[in-house]
Amino acid sequence: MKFVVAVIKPFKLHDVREALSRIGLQGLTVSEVKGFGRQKGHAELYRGTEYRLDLLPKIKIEAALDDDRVEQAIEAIGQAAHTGEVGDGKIFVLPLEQSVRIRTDETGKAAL
Amino acid sequence: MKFVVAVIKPFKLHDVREALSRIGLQGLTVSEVKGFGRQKGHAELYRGTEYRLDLLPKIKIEAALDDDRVEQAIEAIGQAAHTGEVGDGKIFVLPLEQSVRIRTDETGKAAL
Amino acid sequence: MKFVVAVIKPFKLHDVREALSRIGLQGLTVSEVKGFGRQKGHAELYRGTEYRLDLLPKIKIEAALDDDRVEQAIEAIGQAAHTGEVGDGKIFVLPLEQSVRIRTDETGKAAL
Amino acid sequence: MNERLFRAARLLAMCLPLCAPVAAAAAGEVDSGDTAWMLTATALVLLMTIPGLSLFYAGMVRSKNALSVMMQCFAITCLVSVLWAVYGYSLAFGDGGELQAILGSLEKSFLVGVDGIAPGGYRIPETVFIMFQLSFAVITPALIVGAFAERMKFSAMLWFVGLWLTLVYVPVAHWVWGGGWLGAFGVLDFAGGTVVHVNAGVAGLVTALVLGKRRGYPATPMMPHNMVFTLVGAGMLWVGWFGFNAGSALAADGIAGRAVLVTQLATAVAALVWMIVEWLDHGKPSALGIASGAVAGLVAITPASGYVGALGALVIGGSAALACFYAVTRAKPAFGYDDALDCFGVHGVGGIVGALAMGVFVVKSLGGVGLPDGVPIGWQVAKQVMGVAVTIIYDGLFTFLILKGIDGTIGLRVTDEQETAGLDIALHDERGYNL
Amino acid sequence: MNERLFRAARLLAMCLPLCAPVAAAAAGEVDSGDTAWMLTATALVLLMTIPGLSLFYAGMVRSKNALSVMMQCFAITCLVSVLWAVYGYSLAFGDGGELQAILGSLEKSFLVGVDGIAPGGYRIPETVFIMFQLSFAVITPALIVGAFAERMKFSAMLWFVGLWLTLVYVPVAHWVWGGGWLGAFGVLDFAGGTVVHVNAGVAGLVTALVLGKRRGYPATPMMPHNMVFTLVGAGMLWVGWFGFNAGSALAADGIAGRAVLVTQLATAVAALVWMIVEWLDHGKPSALGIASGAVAGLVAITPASGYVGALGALVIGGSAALACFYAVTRAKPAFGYDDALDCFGVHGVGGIVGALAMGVFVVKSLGGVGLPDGVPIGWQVAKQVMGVAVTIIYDGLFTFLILKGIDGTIGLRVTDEQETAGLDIALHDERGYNL
Amino acid sequence: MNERLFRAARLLAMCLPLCAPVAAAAAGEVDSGDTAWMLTATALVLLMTIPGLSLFYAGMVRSKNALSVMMQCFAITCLVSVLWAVYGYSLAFGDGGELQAILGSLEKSFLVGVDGIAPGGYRIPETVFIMFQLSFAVITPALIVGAFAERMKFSAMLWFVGLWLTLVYVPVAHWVWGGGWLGAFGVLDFAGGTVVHVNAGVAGLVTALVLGKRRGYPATPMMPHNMVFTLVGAGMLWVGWFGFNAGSALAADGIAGRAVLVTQLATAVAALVWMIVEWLDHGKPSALGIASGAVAGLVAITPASGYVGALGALVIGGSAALACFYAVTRAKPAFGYDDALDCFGVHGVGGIVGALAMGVFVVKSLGGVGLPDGVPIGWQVAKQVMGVAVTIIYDGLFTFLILKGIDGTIGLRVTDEQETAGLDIALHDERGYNL
Ligand SMILES: Nc1ncnc2c1ncn2[C@@H]1O[C@H](COP(=O)(O)OP(=O)(O)O)[C@@H](O)[C@H]1O
Ligand SMILES: Nc1ncnc2c1ncn2[C@@H]1O[C@H](COP(=O)(O)OP(=O)(O)O)[C@@H](O)[C@H]1O
Ligand SMILES: Nc1ncnc2c1ncn2[C@@H]1O[C@H](COP(=O)(O)OP(=O)(O)O)[C@@H](O)[C@H]1O
Repeated sequence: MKFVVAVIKPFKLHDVREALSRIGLQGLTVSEVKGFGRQKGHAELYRGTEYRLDLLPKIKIEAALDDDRVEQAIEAIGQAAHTGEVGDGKIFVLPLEQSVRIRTDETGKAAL
Repeated sequence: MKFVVAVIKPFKLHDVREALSRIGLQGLTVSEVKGFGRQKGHAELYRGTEYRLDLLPKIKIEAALDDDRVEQAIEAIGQAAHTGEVGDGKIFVLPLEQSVRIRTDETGKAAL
Repeated sequence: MKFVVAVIKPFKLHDVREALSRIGLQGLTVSEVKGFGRQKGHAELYRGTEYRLDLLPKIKIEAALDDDRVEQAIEAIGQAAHTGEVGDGKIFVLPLEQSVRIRTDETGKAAL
Repeated sequence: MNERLFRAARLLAMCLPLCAPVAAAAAGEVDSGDTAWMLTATALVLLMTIPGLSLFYAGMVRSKNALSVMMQCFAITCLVSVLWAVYGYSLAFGDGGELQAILGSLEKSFLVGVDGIAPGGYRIPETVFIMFQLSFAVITPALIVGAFAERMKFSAMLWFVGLWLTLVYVPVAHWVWGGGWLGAFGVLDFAGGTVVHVNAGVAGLVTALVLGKRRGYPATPMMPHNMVFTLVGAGMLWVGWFGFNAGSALAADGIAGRAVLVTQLATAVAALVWMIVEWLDHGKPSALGIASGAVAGLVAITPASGYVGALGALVIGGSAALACFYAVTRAKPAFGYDDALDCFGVHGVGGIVGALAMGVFVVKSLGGVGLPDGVPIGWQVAKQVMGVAVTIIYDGLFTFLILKGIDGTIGLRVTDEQETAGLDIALHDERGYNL
Repeated sequence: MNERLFRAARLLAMCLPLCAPVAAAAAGEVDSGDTAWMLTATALVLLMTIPGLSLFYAGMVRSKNALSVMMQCFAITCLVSVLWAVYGYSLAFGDGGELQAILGSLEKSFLVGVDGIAPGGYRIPETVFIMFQLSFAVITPALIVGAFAERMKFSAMLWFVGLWLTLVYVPVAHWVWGGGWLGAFGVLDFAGGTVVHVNAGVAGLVTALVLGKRRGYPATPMMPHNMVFTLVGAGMLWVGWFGFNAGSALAADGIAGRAVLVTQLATAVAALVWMIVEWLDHGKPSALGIASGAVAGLVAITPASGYVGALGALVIGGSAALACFYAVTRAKPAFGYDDALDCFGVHGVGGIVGALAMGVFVVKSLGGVGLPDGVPIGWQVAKQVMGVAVTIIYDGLFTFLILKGIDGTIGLRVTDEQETAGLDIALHDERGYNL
Repeated sequence: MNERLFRAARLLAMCLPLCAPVAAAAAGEVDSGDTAWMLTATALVLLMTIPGLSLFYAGMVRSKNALSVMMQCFAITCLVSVLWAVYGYSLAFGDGGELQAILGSLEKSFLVGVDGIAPGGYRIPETVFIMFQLSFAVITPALIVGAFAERMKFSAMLWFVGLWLTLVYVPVAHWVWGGGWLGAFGVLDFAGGTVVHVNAGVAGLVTALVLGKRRGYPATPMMPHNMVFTLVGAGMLWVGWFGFNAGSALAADGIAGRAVLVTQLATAVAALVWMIVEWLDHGKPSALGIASGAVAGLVAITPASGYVGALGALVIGGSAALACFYAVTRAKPAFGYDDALDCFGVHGVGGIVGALAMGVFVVKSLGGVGLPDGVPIGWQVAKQVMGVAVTIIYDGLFTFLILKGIDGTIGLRVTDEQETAGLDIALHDERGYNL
C-alpha cells in the first residue's frame, strides 16, 4: 500500500476529488496548508506598509491506496490539478505498512 | 520506528489522547482536517439553496512510535475512537527512519 | 528521497525557512497544528473556570528532499528551531518513493 | 411647494388630532425636540449603511470578498455624500420653478444658503433635513451592492453609483418627495418604498442580469462565510430602521410614534412568517431565514409606516415575507439570474408589496390614518401601482443604459483570475483575515 | 391610575425642584423633546437585544452553537413583539378596573385606541410608550437564553418564551409598574431590577436546573469561542443601557440625566471591582472579567438609577460586582448547576443587590432623591425585600411549571447527537463560519 | 464664568440669526429637546469608545493581542469615569476662582451639588453636561492605546492613564473649554481638535518613542488580523462622531445641524482623497485606506465643525487626508518610530490640520459662522497656532515625565516572552478565538 500526499492549488480541490472518485477512490483527507516554493505570493498593503506573502494557501490531500492504484491516482491528480502555471504543486508517494478501519477493525487493503 | 497517522471524529480526540497517554505515549501532533469517505455530510441551507457538505470535519493525529508500541497504539486508538457508525476513521502506519528531538539533539528512540 | 516532517514552535517558522533556503531547499509545505508533549500549556481562565490547554500551537513543516540533503536539513532545522526550552519540537524522516511536479510532470529528484 | 411635506402635513392635520397642538406651535421656528430626533434619526440611518448593511452583506459573501463589499459600502457613502452636497440635494429638493414637476434646480448646489429652516413647514434646520435626505441617498445605491457583489470592478462601481444617483435616484426622489409629478399625482411613499427599495431592487436585478453570474454559480457552493456578521448586520439594520421610518415623520410626534410601532410589528411578523414557511418547506427554521424575513418586513412597511395601523402592519409584514421567500427560493433559481445577496428578491419585491398594500391599509376602517379627502381606496391603489410602475420602467431603463455605457468603455467585470483570487486581494491588496 | 408613573411623578415633584418647571408645562400635550428621547431610548434598548445581547452570548458559546443563541434572541424579539401588541401591553398596562391590583385588561389588545397620549401624565404619544415597554418585554426573556444555551430545543424555547411572557412577565410588570399591588404597596423599581433582572435571573436558574447540564459539563472545556464578539456585545449593552435606564424617566429631564450619570458610575466601579478581585484571586485581570463586572454594575444600578446619587452608585456597583463575582466563580461550581452564560449569577444576583440597596441609597442624606413623605428607610427596605421575594417565588414556581409542562409534551432538550453536532447544524442546517 | 460656553454662545448670537429664537427661549430652564439630543450624543460618544474604537483597534493588531487592546479600552472607560466623578470634572469645569486661568476647583468633586442646570447658559441638566464631558475624557486616553498597542504592561497602562488624565487632559480641557487661559485668549476648538486629538496624538507619539518598537518591527509582518472588525469599528466611529461634533453644540439647534453636515462632508472628502492618493501611489485603493481617510477627516473637522461651512469642510477634509496619508506612509517609516496603529499619524496630524485650518475657514466669506467682532483672520490663525503649540509642548513634556516615572518604578513594557506569546494569554489568561 502507498500513502499519497498531494499539494495543490485550493480552487482545484473540487476537480481533483472528482477525478479520484472517478478512478474509484473512496476516501481521502484534506487539510489547508501554506506552501513555499517557486511561486511568488501576492503583496498586501496596509497603510503603506507592504507585506509580501511568500507562504501561499494550498490544499494538501492525503490518500492511502492499494499499490496497483498508484499510477492511476498520480495521473488523475496530475491532470485535474494542472494549470501549467507555477505553483501547481506536487505529488509525493510514501510507503504504507498498515491500514486499519476503526469502525470494523478491518486491516490492509480492505481498510482503504 | 513507525509514524502512525490516525483520522478520527473530532469529539473523540479527548478519549484517544487519554488512551495513548495510558499506554505511555508522551507526544503527538494534532491537526484539523476535512475527510471525504463513505460517511455522508450534513446539508446546509442558506436562503433556499442547499449545500451538501461531503467534506466533514475530522481530526488527524500523528505520532512517532517505537516499533514495539505500534500494536498497542493501534488498539488503543481503535478502541477509543470507535463508535461503530460510519465515519469513525482510519489508522495508517508508515515506516519512520529517523527522529530527532530539537531541544537536545537526541535521535532515534530517545527522541520520541 | 526522504520526506522530512518537523514540528516546531510557531515563532521559529521564519528562521527555519531562512535556514532551509540557505541550504538550497526550494519548496516546503507548512501547516498549523497542535502539539501534545512534555511542554505544559498555559491555563486560560473564563469567569472563574480554568481551562488548562495541553494542546499547544505548533507549526508543522513538510519537505521532500533528496537523500544527500537530509543531514544538512536536519542540522539546519535543528539549529534554527532551537531555544533549549521544553517544547522545541521534533524532526521525523520518512522514506519517500516518488515525487511528481504537477506543472511539468517531472518526477523524482527533478520534482523536488 | 414641497408636495411630500405638504401632503404629510395635510394628512396629519386631518387624521391625527393628537398632534394638532404640536403642529400648531410656533411655525417657522426650529423646535429643539424635533431637531434632536432628526439628528438621531440621521445617525441611525448612517448606522444602517456603515456598519449595518456592510456587515450584513460582508457576512454573506465568501471570505475572499468580504472586504470588497464593505469597501463598496464605504466608498458609496463617501461619493454620494459629496455629490449630494454638490448638486444632488439641490436637484432633488431645490425649487424647480417651471420644471418643478420634473426636477429641482441648482440654486442650492454646494449647499449655498441652507442656513435657515427646512422647507415644507418642518421645524428643523435645513442642514438637518439635508443630512437626513443624504443618508437616504447613501443607502439606496449601497443596497444594490447585494446584487453585483463578488464580481464588479471597483472603478466601474464608482462610475455606476455616481451616474445612477444622478440620473435615477435624484429624479425619482424629486418626483415623489421633492415636489415632482408623482407626489403631485398623489402617490404616497412615507419613508421610501418606491424611492429607496423598489428603486434599489430593480437596479439590482438589471445589474445582476447585465453583469452575469458569478463564476461557478450555481454549481459551486457559495455559502455565507460568517453568519454571525450577517445577523449582527441585520440587527443593526433593524435598529437603524427606526430612524429611517420614524425619522420620515420629520418630527418627534405621534406620526413618528406610529411609524416606529408599525415598523416593529411588521418586522416581527415578517420574520416569524419566513421562519414558519421555511420550517414547513424545508423542515428546519434558519437564522438567515429569520433575518431575511425581518429585512423583508422592514422594507415592506417602509412606504406605509406613517400611514397604517397595527392591522396593516401585520398583513403587510406577513405578505411581504411570503412574497420575498418565494422570490428568493423559487423565482431566482427558476429564472437563473445571480442576484447574489437578493437585492431584488428582498428590496424590490418587499418594496412593491409595501407600496401597493399601503394603498389599502391607509384607510381608517383598517386602522390607517385615512386617505386624503375624497380619494376612494381603489383610486389610491391605482396611484400606488402607477408609482411603482413608473419607478420600475424608468429605473430599469436607465440602469441598463448606464451599465451598458460603462461596459462599453472601462468594462464592468473583473477578470476570471481576479474573481477566483477574490476581490479583496485582487482589487485592494488586502485580506480580511490573518489569523 | 398607573401607579408606577404616578409614583415617579410624585417623587419627582417632591425631590427635584429643578424639574418642576418642566413638569409643570403643558400637561396632556405631547412634548417633542421627551418624545425624541423616548424614540431614541427605544432604539437603544432594541440595540441591547439585537445585536448587543445576541453577540455577547454568541461569543461565549462554542462555535457550533453561535447561531443558535443569536437565532433565539431574534425569534424572541419577534415573538414577544407580536404577543405584546396582541395582548401583552393591554394586560400589563391596560386599566384592570376591579382587578387592577392583579392584572390589566384586554381593552387595548391589538393596540386598539392607542393613538393618544401616554397614560400617567407623561408627555409622549402612547405608541412610543408601548414601544418602550415592548423593548423591555423583549429583552427580559432574551436574557434567559444565557441559562439554557447550547441544549434547548428551538420549538420548546418558543413555547417557553410565549408562556413565560404571558404567565410571568406580564403580571409582574403589571404589579410593579402597571398599577398593580406591588407598586401600590410601595415597591420601587426605576428601570427593571425586579421586573427584568431578578425575573430573568430566577427563571434562568430554574431553567438551568430543569434542563440539566450540557453534555460533558464541567469536565469538557467549553470556552468562549470568540471573545471579541463578547466584548463588542458588552459594549453595545452598555451603550444601550443608557436608553434602558435614562429612558425609564419617560422624559428628557433631570431624572434622565441623573439616571445616565449614576449608570455610568456604577458600571465603571463594578467593572473595576471585578477586575481587581479577579486580579487578587487569580493573579491576572481578564477581559471577560471586566465585561462581566460592567454588566453586573449595569444590572444592579437599574432599579436604582433614577433614585440614587453618586455615592449610591459607587456602593451599588461595587457590591454587585463582589456578589456576582462570588456567585459565578464560587457558588455555581459549588452547587454544580449549569447556568451556561451566568444569567442567574449576573442578572439574578445583581438585580437583587440593586433592588435592596436602592431602598437605602434613595434617602436624601446619602445623595438620593429622597423617600416618599413619611416612609422610614427600614420600611422601604422591607418593601424592597417583599418585591424581590414575591418575584422570586412567583417566577420560580411558574417557570418550573411551564418547563415541566413543555417537557411532558414536546420535550425540552435536544438529543445527544444534536448536542454533540451543535445546535447550528442540528436545528438550523447552518454553520456560523465557512472560512 | 465658563469661557468656552460663553464663547460658543457669543458666536451663536452673533452669527446665526436662525438660532436666535431658540437661544432666546426660557433661559435657566432645562429644555427637553436639547436634553434629548445631549443624552443621545453622550450615548453616541460612548459608542465610539466601546465598541467602536476598541473594535477598530482590535482588528488592526495581531490576533494574539486582540483582547488586550479591547481590555485597555474598557479599563480606560471605567477608570476615567470614576476619576471624572471624583475630581476630574470639578477640576476641569468647576470654578477656579483666582486660579481660574489655570485650573478649576474641587468644589464639585464627588459630584456634589450638580443637580441643577448646566453652567454657561445651556438648557440641559448639569448631570447631562458632566456625562457628555466624561465621554470626551474617556475617549481621549483610549485613542492613545493605538500608539502603545501590543507591548505595554496592563498595570503600567492603568497608572499612565490615571496620571495623564489628571496632569494633562484635565488642565488642557480647563484651559480651552473650562474658562482657562487658552479659551480666554481666543483659541477656538469646537469639539476637541486640540483638547482631544492633538493631545492624544502627541501623547501617542511620545509613548511610542519611550516604549520603543514592538519586537521584530518592522521586519516581521504585523498585519491587521481582522479587517472586518476594523471597518465595522470605523463605521461605528463615524456614526458616533455625530454625537461628538454635533453634541458639542450642547443643544439641538442650527449649530448642531451645521456640525453634522460639515462632519459628513469633510469625512467623505477625506476618505475619497486618501483612496485616490493610495490608488495613484500604490496602484490600488484599499479598505483600510478609505477607513483611515474617513477617520482623518473626522478628526480634522472636529475643532471646526460648528464654525465652518461646506467649503471649509471640503478643504479641511481633503488636506487632512493628504497630511495624514504622508505622515503614516512616509514620515513614520522614515523616522522609524513604532506608532503601532497611527495614533499620532491620524489623530495628531489630523487634529493639527483641523485646528489651524479652522482659523481660516471660520470667516464668513468662506462660508463659516464668522469670527468674533474685530478679530482679523491672521490673528485668529495665530491664536490657533498658539493653542496647538501649547498643547504639543505641555502634553509632550508631561507625557514624557509620566512615562519615565512609571518606567523607573513598575516598568512600562512586558517581557519578551510575554510579547511573543501575545498579551492576551500572557497578561489576561485568555485567547480571543477558540474556533
Ligand atoms: N520539496 C518540497 N517539499 C514539500 N512541499 C513542496 C516542495 N516543493 C514544493 N512544495 C509545495 O508545492 C507547492 C508548489 O510549489 P512551487 O515550487 O511553488 O511550484 P511548482 O510545483 O509549480 O514548481 C509549494 O507551495 C509547496 O506547498
Ligand atoms: N483511503 C483513504 N486515505 C486517506 N484517508 C481516508 C481514506 N479513507 C478514509 N479516509 C479518512 O477517514 C475518514 C472516515 O472514512 P469513511 O469512509 O467516511 O468512514 P469509515 O472509516 O467508517 O469507513 C474520512 O473522512 C477520511 O478523512
Ligand atoms: N512521538 C511524537 N509523535 C509526534 N509528535 C510528537 C511526538 N513527541 C512530540 N511531538 C511533537 O513535538 C512537540 C514538542 O514536544 P515536547 O515533548 O513538548 O517537547 P520536546 O520536544 O522539547 O521534548 C509536541 O508538542 C508535539 O507536537
